[in-house]
Amino acid sequence: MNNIKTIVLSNQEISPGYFRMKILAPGYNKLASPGQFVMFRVQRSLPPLLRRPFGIFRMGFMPADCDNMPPKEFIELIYKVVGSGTEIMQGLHQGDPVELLGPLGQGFDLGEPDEEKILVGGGIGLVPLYMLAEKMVDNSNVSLLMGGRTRDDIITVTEFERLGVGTYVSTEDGSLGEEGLVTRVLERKLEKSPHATVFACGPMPMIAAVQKICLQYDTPLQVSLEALMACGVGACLGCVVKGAGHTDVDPHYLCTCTRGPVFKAEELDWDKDEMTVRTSGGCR
Amino acid sequence: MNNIKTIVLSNQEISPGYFRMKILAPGYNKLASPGQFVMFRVQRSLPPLLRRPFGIFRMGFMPADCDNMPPKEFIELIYKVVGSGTEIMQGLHQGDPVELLGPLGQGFDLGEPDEEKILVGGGIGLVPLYMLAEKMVDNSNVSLLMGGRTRDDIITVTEFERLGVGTYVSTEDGSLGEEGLVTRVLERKLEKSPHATVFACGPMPMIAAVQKICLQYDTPLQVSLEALMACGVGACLGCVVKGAGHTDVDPHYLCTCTRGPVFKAEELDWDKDEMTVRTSGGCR
Amino acid sequence: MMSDDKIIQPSLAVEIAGLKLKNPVMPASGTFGYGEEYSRYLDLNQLGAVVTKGMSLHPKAGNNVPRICETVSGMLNAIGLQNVGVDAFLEEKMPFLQRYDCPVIVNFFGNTQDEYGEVAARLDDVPGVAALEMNISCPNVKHGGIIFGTDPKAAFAAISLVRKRTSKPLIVKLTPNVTDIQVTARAAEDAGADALSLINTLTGMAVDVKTRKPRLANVIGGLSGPAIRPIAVRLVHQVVQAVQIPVIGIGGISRAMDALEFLIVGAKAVQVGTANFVDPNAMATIIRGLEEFCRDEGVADINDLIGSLEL
Amino acid sequence: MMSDDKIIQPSLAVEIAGLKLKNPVMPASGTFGYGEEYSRYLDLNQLGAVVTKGMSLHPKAGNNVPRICETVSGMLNAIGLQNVGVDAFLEEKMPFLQRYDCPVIVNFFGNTQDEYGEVAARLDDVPGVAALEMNISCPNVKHGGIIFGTDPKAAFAAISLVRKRTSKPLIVKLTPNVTDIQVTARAAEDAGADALSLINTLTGMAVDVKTRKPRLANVIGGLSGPAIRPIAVRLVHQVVQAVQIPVIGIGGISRAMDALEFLIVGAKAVQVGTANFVDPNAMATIIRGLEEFCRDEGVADINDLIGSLEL
Ligand SMILES: Cc1cc2nc3c(=O)[nH]c(=O)nc-3n(C[C@H](O)[C@H](O)[C@H](O)COP(=O)(O)OP(=O)(O)OC[C@H]3O[C@@H](n4cnc5c(N)ncnc54)[C@H](O)[C@@H]3O)c2cc1C
Ligand SMILES: Cc1cc2nc3c(=O)[nH]c(=O)nc-3n(C[C@H](O)[C@H](O)[C@H](O)COP(=O)(O)OP(=O)(O)OC[C@H]3O[C@@H](n4cnc5c(N)ncnc54)[C@H](O)[C@@H]3O)c2cc1C
Ligand SMILES: Cc1cc2nc3c(=O)[nH]c(=O)nc-3n(C[C@H](O)[C@H](O)[C@H](O)COP(=O)(O)O)c2cc1C
Ligand SMILES: Cc1cc2nc3c(=O)[nH]c(=O)nc-3n(C[C@H](O)[C@H](O)[C@H](O)COP(=O)(O)O)c2cc1C
Ligand code: FES
Ligand code: FES
Repeated sequence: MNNIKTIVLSNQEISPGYFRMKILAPGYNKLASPGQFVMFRVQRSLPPLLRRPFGIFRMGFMPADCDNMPPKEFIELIYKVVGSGTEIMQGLHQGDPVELLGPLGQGFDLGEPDEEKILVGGGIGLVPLYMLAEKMVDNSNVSLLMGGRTRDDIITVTEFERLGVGTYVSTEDGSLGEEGLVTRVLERKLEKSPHATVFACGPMPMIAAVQKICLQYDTPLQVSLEALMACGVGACLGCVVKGAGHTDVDPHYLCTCTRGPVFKAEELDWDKDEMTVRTSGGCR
Repeated sequence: MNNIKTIVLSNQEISPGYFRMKILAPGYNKLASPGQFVMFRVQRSLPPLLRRPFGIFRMGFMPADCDNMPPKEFIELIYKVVGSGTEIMQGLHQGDPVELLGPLGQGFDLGEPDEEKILVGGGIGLVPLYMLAEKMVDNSNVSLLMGGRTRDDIITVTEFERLGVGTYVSTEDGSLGEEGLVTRVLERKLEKSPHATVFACGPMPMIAAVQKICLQYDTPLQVSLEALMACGVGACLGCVVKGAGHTDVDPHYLCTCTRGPVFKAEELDWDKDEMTVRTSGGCR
Repeated sequence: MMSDDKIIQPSLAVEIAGLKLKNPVMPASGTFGYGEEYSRYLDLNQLGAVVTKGMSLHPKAGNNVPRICETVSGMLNAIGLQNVGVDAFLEEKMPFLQRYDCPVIVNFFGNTQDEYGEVAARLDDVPGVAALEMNISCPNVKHGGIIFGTDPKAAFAAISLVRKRTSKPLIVKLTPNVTDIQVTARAAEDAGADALSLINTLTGMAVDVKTRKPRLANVIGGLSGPAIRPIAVRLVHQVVQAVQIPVIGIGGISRAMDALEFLIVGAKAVQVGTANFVDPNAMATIIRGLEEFCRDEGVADINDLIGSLEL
Repeated sequence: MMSDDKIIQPSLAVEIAGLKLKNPVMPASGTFGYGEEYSRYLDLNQLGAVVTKGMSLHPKAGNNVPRICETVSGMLNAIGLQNVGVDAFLEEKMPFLQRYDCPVIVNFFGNTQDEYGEVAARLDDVPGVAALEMNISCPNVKHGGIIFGTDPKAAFAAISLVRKRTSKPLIVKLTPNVTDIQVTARAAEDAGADALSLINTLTGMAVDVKTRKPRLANVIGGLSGPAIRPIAVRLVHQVVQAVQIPVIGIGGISRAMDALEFLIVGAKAVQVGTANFVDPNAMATIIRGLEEFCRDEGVADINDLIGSLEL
């Protein structure tokens, strides 16, 4: 875990409103595990004041520029433009200075080899699942159920396929893949593979629905959550979610940044639908 | 007077720390007169919150792109990077959106034709004098006394020469022209031309010294002043200077933005040296 | 929404203390001069109202310079309430405003209770003056310079007196620099205010670390601009709950979104201050933005938004 | 300056209530966890002191979410003083801090006078606890939830009690949400505080205009960050003039320049809050910046800067 001042290597729109940013990130390949995140800062700029949390989509090494130089390490973020911070991010160019705090948080538990793995991604929620798939695909049967509102929200599925992941796409408007919610696909899938483990990331209503289904099939579930974060390191206590056993009289909160962002379903309190991140759009 | 949303045409460093920015500015050639200024805003960015005042260095028309189009009108600013706003300005590129409120304020009184005119510019204070020279050079003998701390502060003198203005350069460290203060050059000049009119713009100590000299030689003087400005249009009353006859008991303030920035020396209160703009550097 | 439900032209009109406004947007006193200064950039007839620079019985020269200073997302000012005085205002400034079809709200202040009363009286029968806005963030020279607005008793007394001397709608403008604004708000209501406006600036200070001098000649000034908005929204929320009379929200508004925060917590109208300096067209843009928001959200009448906060 | 006058290594050491600090920079409570959270990013031994998250007698779960929200150049928080409780702190968190050569200041609070006293007592003989910082911005449950810090009498009583129960240097942390901070400051001094720290957050609020809900579950939260700095500088300036005891300046500090404003108006030290979130290295950069400033300006001892404001 580190705070590094670094630079953008590339930043491209990959689907309307979705951008993919490659950042020079020495040390990450050794440190980061699937499901972890970074706190990203556009240097010197204010607003935004606070850093923004982003999952790590992928990491790797760039070919060295010349023989004597070590290859350059990078990470890739994929982000959706939703507010003031991501609006500024989309304007960044190669060479622009940025800061990364990370890798942060607890990632996915990879589970047992050979066990079947089902990844469920909703829109931008797909991001943390790619590195997870990379790690698991060698010794497990991995499939990805990818959902979105329209085909614009279906991103990087080909890359999962290239890994050897079986993919199923659904969109709410039917503009790509099956028409409907990804959770319907999940139900069908679990009918056939009740002993799989599910890994889900996406909007809160999707995650809540996935949890209900997994409970019903008694399938182990890990979810990656979003929360408003100020520090990302457990210092501000701003990012909590309700843990299992939470009641109003005896509240029980867990920091998403240090205990998560990935939780086992049983660690969380699923009674309340307030568990949603009330996102903002407008805190200029 | 207008508020226009427009774009940068070019932005280049012309001497260390000094930039010249060309901006598309429909209407300015008809409206603006020498000594007027604009309130400049880097669009959508915050900070800086407030607009920044800048004199108009020059205006003109760019050759039309094609036959049916009217030629493009532009203005040029020259600015010195001193703080948060000008730091952002130096990063602007061709095509970047900006806003101009202007032309604002009272410019120079051109005086009588044939009368000798002496322009005194200190560093960036040179800016409003160029358009003034342009207007006067046809029917008056115009000379420019240009001073700065080092040769880096001596800008655009060649352009004045090209107009037919006689120029005298002095620097405090002797790195260009005569070594010493520009006011010494002015004294020598006034010995020879006591009936000239003087037009001065520069740092406050320079202006104060010029005023003393002109008083001594009984030479008419117009000065262009700087003041901290919020609105530029007379609404905030933030930009006042002490007018002639000002006393603590009976204060008399004039708005620099509407009654100035150019004042005749006799309109102002020269007793107090507090008349300086306490500039900032740090109001991030 | 179904397409035949579509709101073509949402109504933005609001009413404050009997005053009918085309829309809830007006300038904040001291940031719009006497109206004339901005009339080249903005059609005053678009505005809900015009609010003038604060007026006193006698002309006031204001403070020494520097009077302003930019801060992070805000600015400090210590103008010192410079103004031409109520008589010159009526003679030189009011005729210009009377040409417009836009209610004129005259902001005023005094250093004593009697001065407050006297200015109000002089404005009472002036045609075109739609309402008075009484600025109580002014030092009470009779009582050791304590600000009227921070002392509920002094505020009550001054407002009661003014109430007697004017038949115009009386808006009292509150200062945020108090422990409990609900107390001042209730005092103002009890004294006969028809409406409240808030907030005035928060007191602040900045130092030039190189010269070790305050950045303002007056040392302390008033903080305004986007930086203070969360404080202003909180105070308006609290005042709305404390009084029956309408409230006008002020503080850091520069976009329609910002204005909406105030309306949703219960302000009947808003004033735009510092944002005018940044963009002379800010109020027109805000008005358009409110209209758009209502249209997008299916709100036929902006009054339906006012106080719609869900707790 | 002549070259042989050149200051090679300016002294940044300051003393507050008998406490010797390497330099005047420490974190603000609640923005630095229990120290451990940031120890990977910053060598705690560099700091003037460490200040812990606020501690109460019993563990506190904190408020419902959302607890934070970004505002223009600032943020609102309504964490609800979540903490592990003083006993768990001593057992689980303090041992880590004791390993460092850096004074530990423990921030604490209570809902009643007695709770304040009890926490102070438990911390009294703990080795490594260099001083206590008493947060009086806490609702007084015995007196209808009015904040201790907004009621000088309640503050005086609670501080007097705590004073009796601790022999450690006692710093009292003031709330800015008052009409006259000099009154609270004097009450704290009279009650036996050894030093004052200010400001805590300003109360604020933000609304999501789409959902019409407050952005914080608690509706109202505390505003911090660069936006509030001018208000904080003003309050520190006023408090320094009102009391004899040393003052620690807090509010919107993110650069050495910001810290210098507070030192120049008379703060003996500063606390850095929200800026830690933005840059875990902020305090180290500020310390370096202070050193550089002293060197550039020919200041051999930072104490010569403290209170050097020229009026
Ligand atoms: C662990 C984690 C991983 C994430 N990974 C990704 C990712 O890979 N790709 C991606 O596009 N987004 C991701 N998000 C969401 C992303 O952080 C927000 O979309 C982003 O912060 C929005 O910033 P903004 O300034 O554009 O929006 P604004 O609405 O202007 O932001 C205002 C404030 O709200 C916060 N905020 C707004 N939306 C969210 C949100 N959904 N979650 C958390 N904070 C929010 C911002 O951080 C900021 O503090 C992740 C969030 C978390 C917690
Ligand atoms: C009528 C007029 C004409 C000017 N013409 C020019 C010009 O042609 N070229 C040029 O380089 N500069 C000119 N200036 C000065 C220019 O406005 C400032 O240098 C600029 O505002 C600094 O902004 P900043 O954000 O970089 O500095 P900061 O120090 O960060 O600015 C903080 C605040 O102080 C104000 N400020 C700082 N310095 C000055 C100053 N010297 N005068 C007025 N306000 C100041 C800023 O506008 C801003 O509000 C002119 C000023 C005036 C009043
Ligand atoms: C330069 C300036 C001058 C002001 N003068 C007055 C005044 O004369 N009377 C008054 O009641 N308020 C005055 N104010 C306060 C504003 O009306 C308003 O309450 C405050 O600026 C907050 O709004 P804003 O954040 O939108 O600027 C002034 C504010 C500024 C910035
Ligand atoms: C998330 C957060 C939690 C805080 N918790 C506490 C606390 O427990 N006790 C306390 O005295 N102050 C607390 N504060 C207030 C800070 O210590 C500080 O006074 C305030 O944030 C202003 O400083 P800043 O602008 O540098 O952040 C907290 C502030 C924040 C942002
Ligand atoms: S984001 Fe600060 S504790 Fe999790
Ligand atoms: S800058 Fe506002 S009155 Fe001159």
